[in-house]
Amino acid sequence: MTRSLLSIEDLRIGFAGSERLAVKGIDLAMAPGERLGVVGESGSGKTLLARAILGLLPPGAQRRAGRILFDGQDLTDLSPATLRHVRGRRIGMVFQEPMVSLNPALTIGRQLGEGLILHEGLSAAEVRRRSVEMLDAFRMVDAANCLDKYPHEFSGGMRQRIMIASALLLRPALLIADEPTTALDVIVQKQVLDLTLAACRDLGTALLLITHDLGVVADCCERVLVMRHGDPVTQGPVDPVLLRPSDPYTRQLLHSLPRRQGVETAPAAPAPPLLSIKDLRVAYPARRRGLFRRPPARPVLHGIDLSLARGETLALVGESGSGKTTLGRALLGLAPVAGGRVSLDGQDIATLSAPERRALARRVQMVFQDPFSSLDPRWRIARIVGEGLTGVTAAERATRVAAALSDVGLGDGFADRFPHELSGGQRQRVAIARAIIMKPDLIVADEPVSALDVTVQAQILSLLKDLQRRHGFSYLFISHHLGVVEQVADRVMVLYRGHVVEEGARDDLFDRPTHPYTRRLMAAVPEILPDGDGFRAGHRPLPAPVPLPGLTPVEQGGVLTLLQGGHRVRCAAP
Amino acid sequence: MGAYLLRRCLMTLPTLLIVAVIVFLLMRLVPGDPVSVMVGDMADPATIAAITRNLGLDQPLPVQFLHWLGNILTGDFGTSITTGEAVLPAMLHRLGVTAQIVLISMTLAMLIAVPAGMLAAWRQNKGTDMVITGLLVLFISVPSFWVGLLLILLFGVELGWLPTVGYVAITDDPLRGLLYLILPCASLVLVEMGVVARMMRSGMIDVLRLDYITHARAKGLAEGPVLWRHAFPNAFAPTLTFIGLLLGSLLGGAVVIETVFTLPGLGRFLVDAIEARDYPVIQGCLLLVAMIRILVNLAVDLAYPLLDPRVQL
Amino acid sequence: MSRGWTRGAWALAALAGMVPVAAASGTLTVALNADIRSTEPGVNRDTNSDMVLAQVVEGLVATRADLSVAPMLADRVDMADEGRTYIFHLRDGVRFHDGRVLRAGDVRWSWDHWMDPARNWTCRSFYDGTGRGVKVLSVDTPDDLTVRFTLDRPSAVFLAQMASTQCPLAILSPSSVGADGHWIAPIGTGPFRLGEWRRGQYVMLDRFDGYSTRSDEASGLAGAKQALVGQVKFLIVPDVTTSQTALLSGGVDIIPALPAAAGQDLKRFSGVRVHEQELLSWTVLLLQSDDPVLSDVRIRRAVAHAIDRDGIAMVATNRLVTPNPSAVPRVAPQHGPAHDEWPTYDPEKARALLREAGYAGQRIVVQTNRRFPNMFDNAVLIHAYLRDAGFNADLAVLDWASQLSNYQKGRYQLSSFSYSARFDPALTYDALIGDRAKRATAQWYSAQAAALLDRANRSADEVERQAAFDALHHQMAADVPIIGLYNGVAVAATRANVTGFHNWAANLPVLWGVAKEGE
Amino acid sequence: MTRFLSRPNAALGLIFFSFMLLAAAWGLLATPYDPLRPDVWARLQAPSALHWLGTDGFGRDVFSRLLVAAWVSAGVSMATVALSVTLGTAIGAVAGYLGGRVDDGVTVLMDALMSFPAILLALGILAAIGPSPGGVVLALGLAYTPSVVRVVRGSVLSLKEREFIDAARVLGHGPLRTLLTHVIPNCLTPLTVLATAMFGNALLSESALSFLGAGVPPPAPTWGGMLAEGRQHVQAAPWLCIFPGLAISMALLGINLLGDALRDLLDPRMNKL
Repeated sequence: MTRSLLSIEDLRIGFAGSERLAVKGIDLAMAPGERLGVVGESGSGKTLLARAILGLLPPGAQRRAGRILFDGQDLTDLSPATLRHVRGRRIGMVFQEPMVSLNPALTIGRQLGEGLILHEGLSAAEVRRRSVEMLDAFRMVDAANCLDKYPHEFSGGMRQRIMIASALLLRPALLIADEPTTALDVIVQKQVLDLTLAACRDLGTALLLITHDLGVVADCCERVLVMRHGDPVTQGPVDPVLLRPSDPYTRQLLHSLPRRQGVETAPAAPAPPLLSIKDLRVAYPARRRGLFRRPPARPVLHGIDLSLARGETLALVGESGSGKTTLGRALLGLAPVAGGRVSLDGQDIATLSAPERRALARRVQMVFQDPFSSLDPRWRIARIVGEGLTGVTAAERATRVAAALSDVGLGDGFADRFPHELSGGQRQRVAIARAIIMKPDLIVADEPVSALDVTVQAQILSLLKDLQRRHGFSYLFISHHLGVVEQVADRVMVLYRGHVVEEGARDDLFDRPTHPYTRRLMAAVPEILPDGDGFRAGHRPLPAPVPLPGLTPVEQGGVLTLLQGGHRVRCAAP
Repeated sequence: MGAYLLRRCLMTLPTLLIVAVIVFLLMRLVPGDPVSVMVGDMADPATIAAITRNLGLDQPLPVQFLHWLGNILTGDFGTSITTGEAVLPAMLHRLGVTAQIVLISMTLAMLIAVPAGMLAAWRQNKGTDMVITGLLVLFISVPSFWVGLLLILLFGVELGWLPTVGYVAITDDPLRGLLYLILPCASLVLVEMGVVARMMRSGMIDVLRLDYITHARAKGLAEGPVLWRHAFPNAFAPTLTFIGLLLGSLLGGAVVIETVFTLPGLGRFLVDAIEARDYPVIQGCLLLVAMIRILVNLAVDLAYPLLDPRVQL
Repeated sequence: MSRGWTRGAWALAALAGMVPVAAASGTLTVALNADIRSTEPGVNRDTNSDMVLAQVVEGLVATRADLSVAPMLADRVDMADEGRTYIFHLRDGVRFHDGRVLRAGDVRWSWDHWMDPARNWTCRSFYDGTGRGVKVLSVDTPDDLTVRFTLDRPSAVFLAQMASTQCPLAILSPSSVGADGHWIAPIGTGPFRLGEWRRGQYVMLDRFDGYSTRSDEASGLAGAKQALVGQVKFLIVPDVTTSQTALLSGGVDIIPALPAAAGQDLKRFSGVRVHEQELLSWTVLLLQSDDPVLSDVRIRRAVAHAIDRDGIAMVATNRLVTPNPSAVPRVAPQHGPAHDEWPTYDPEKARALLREAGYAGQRIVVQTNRRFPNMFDNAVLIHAYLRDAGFNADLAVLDWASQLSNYQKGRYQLSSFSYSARFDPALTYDALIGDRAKRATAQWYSAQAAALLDRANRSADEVERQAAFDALHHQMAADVPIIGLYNGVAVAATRANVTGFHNWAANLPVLWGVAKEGE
Repeated sequence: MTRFLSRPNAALGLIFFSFMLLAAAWGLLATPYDPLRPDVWARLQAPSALHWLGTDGFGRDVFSRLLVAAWVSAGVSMATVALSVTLGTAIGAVAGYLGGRVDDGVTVLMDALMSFPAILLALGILAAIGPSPGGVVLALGLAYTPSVVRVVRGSVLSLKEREFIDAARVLGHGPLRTLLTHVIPNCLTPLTVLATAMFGNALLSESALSFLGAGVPPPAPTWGGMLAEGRQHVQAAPWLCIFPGLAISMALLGINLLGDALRDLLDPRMNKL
């Protein structure tokens, strides 16, 4: 390390009115142009660390000790006015939520140009030229026009490009990016990261990347700092610190990453399927705009066929807007079905009477994505878990609740607590207990682990698998996370804009992705895979594309064509 | 844009119709009838019946309603039963008085309240904020009519500096007209200021937490531009909606202040009309007030995109 | 504390000159507490409208200050056919404000105008036989200066009715209405003509230079009338405090009607004169004798004993008047010692009577309103007195319209009320006495009383009428069909330089003969 | 609770508010004088040892009347809040939960009601049903219902997005049961904040109505009514205008401070500091 651009010495941050520290003595150094990743689970203090550098701690947070040297200058010593000269001009910053980090009331041009005018005093024309140039570098279509638009006119990925462009416009020596791509879909995430890395490289800008995603760090960064509960766990080059970890916590993190475990494919089930769906269509009624006119409903699912055997786990994969969640909800009567047939155990649900349908419905349970939202905050755990039980005595109810809780690994102590007293993982266990107490045949698990930290995620996934082995129910497992799907699924369906583009047994699909969309999806994810006694980072190697005629974008229709062994892919009609 | 405008205007129609029905029915439920007030204790039943017939008050309710509604659609709010004045011009005249007070006090209140609210939010939980919020909660806790009475006691009775009651049209005598407005406006300003500043403060606090403010600071912007350029438009938008609501209600709801200072405003007109069972005036006033409020809301809705481009026309 | 406070304030208010500035000389500014209701006499009216229009229009006859009737536009009135025919001989040379000379045809036109049902004239029923009054069979004009009214029966009150201050039979020029019959403005014969009326702000009257005055002494609305100022401006000042301030600073010359307390306040200032005038109006507590509880005369007497009328009169009028239990106004010549007879204030006795009548705490509601502060104050006190005497009394504060409507339909137990001025005691008794089944506003159904009233109505002999009135009150003190509290008091205030102002029992200050000095 | 009271505004608010409650309790139990009993020979007396706050135009003891008025005002305001919260919650929850035409209808009706300033609507209703304590409660209750409906409907709409509502449906529960067991209990937090604010508003409106002569009718004393009466004697007895106003302001200050503290406590967004 020649000369350090940024060096942090013994930084400690706490909150007003509390002795406890949220950041407990971080030391860190970055060379010019270097890319450093800071990883950690929630509560690790990584965001506070990032904000402290520019003196932008949230209200209540205080720097208790430590120095932050930038270019040899102690930032903590600077007057507000001098510090403002560093902000933006020398150090740029990008935040996680593209929806709220651009000011909705100002045009893109104004927000981009603001820094240039302030720090470099350029003329309006010059500002405009530089802005267009930078947007071009970020591959924004029709950059000149973008300047006169407002943030809400852009998608999340576009906004994040604009955000990063605006931060890099002043050619800062350091860019701090706090989870810049977490809210984005994987394909978009890859585009944004690639563009950012390229721009940083061009400008010689150092990158401090804050993220929870080990794959991203391994993919983008040269060095890494792992944090846990405010402590620096380990620090150093990505290889070996991340790829051949000696530190137990880092090892735990890496081992928790979801990945295929063993070669285990569900037996081809000759028995009649538990669930069978034919040509399911869902359309959401449009919001009424006039007095009398109601525009046509917005179709979300365009005729899905699906069948699921007992004890099988079928995963639905797709980006946001693919319709995967809607499919799950439609099964449970939570989304308006516009057409098609759903039958459970051979019984067509549409032909049943309301009570029969309700009784049948109890055999299908759901585990929701957000464990904070899926438990009524005013109910105690025992009541939540036992909510679905009807016609049982109080004693029986208590017994069954206790059994369900112990099934999901929660002891007696939890029954009388409220949801807010539980951690995220514990809540998700409660949600699972609520589902299994009904002795269901099928559990729809909608992104059950995506709100959880990676270590907790691993525990919940193995719990789900374990429960399935013991109780024998089927899962319809919905996730955007390919790694998770690869770990749990027997079969996988890939959805794109309401169509199934590819489906097949897990190994078939992951090893031989055929549809261009599936391939793009897989190629976008940076992964860390075991490699001997260490790990290896990078993108999944794809087999050569199958020369299948008529593979088309889904908008142009097409039908699912069988390749082999239940592996189907959408192609043009023969 | 034009189509939206039209649609948005059309959407107010059912509301207006229901308002009209409410107004009409409410007044027909009222005990006592206008004719007895007109004739006093001197008349006999025959006269009363004749006058009732002449005023059309003996017709079935739906007929009276349709008749009334039809007239209103042509701009005819009828004539006051007690004074024989045409209701619409009389109401507009009174509305002018109320509007002066409400608009002047609201303008003053906003000029003080918006910066005060922003300052308090900016210095949240610091000394400045404590002082400002303390004052604001005091302002909203003191009823305007009591403030009015105290002002009368102080400036009218004790000091004798200002006229305490009555009204001179500004158009008749600008200087004296203004003098008569000082105390009523002053009593309204306090409360309005309290309400608006609290609204502004909480809106501002919400906005100041958002990433784009941190982002603006991270760009090196000084606090002035951060507050005024970035935070203000976003924080002011909900406050504007609220001020619209407040204006709409004050135009009819300043009745208490009008009573304290005996101003010939719209609210007082309505209260007097209720006393005299002057149906056309009561109906006209209630309808006018509701219409104003609906129109102000409409105007605010239409102005909203100027502050918040996310809201599309 | 308050005295010093207020006095200083008044002085300062006057000094500071923030209050309205004096109007130009030759204009008399009169503060009205509310706008007039219309310019149609006797149609849509109140006290303010009556006062303004009394300066503008005249009738064939007019009421003197002693409440007797005198000829006005008529030079003299002859009676014939045992009081069934009235012949009015008009004065020659009387001009309307539009310059036309008054002729018998105008009287006939005015009569037809008022009797047209479409005009909603309040007093039509006094003349067309639908009410309790006479029926005018015909009105004809033998010549230009003679008008003859023929009635179906004699009436002692026909002329008094015609001279009523509330709905006078006003003689107007036909130009008062438009071609299609819509009302324009009263084109009368009075000493002032109606000028600009800006609603809610002021009514202007201009001196009528073509006025031909009578020569007999001015009294009430009768006699000589001389306008001494060029203009009268009735300024609408709804608030008492404002008008007081304006009077002190000279912005207003006359406040014709003030609350009693405000009058007391003003007495302290040297530049102001306060005029107090006892009136004909009669403030009462109505009793519903048909009510199951109040139908027992002992209960009604208990009510009478429970109420301290002195206390009520003091609060309501600042002790300006003594209570008057009788329907005969204290200012009327017929009011004598006989009319002071009444159950005394004695809560013990009231309790005893209640026990005797077996009163078991039935609820009794006193109705009142806020429109008229004196009725409200009376009711608050009556309610407290009744509770004190062991009544289970409640107070119901209604709006005036509802209370009035209840009065007209007889829907009340006790009602704090006030009868407006009636110029002959017989007219007041007439309002009280009658069969409730036929007329819900009647208070007192007693054959004996009805007979006495009939005597007073028909007789023209003052001694005989006096005897009837005395007997009526004696009977009333025994029956207690109504509880008389006091006659109203009008308090007016003028600046000291205003001369010739006075009020009279009809509460209708006149502005002829009034001048401003030294300006 | 301790945490709640450690806030300065909560503690101060509680002190002011308990003044009102104390006065109300005192007014309910016993007063130095009969608040209704006039003594016309001792009217308009300045504050003295005999009459702490003086006497009014009928010679009634102002202090006794203030105490009883506290009880009247507190009672009316509480009943008003209870009425509008009950009514508004029922309507808002059903409309928000069912959606569709019911919701459209309710929304238009509430919009219409809300286009009247609350005090004018209350005046209109009171004109129709006549003044009585119950009438004031009904009029103000109806006038405030739309704002409760709005808040509850908003909460229900956002609760409907919450997954525990879906979870209840998945468990096979009908809409009514879900509404009663999940939706309404979860509206309680915003409702508590709203109810506190409304209590203050109701108190203020009740005073204003009484001041206009349309509120709780005499002889029951009310603060607004006492102010209106005092206004007639502003020259002779200015103290009649001061004490009732002071009482209203102190009560309102207490409620507003408590309300602010409660909102800070219950609204997690505001509480995050």
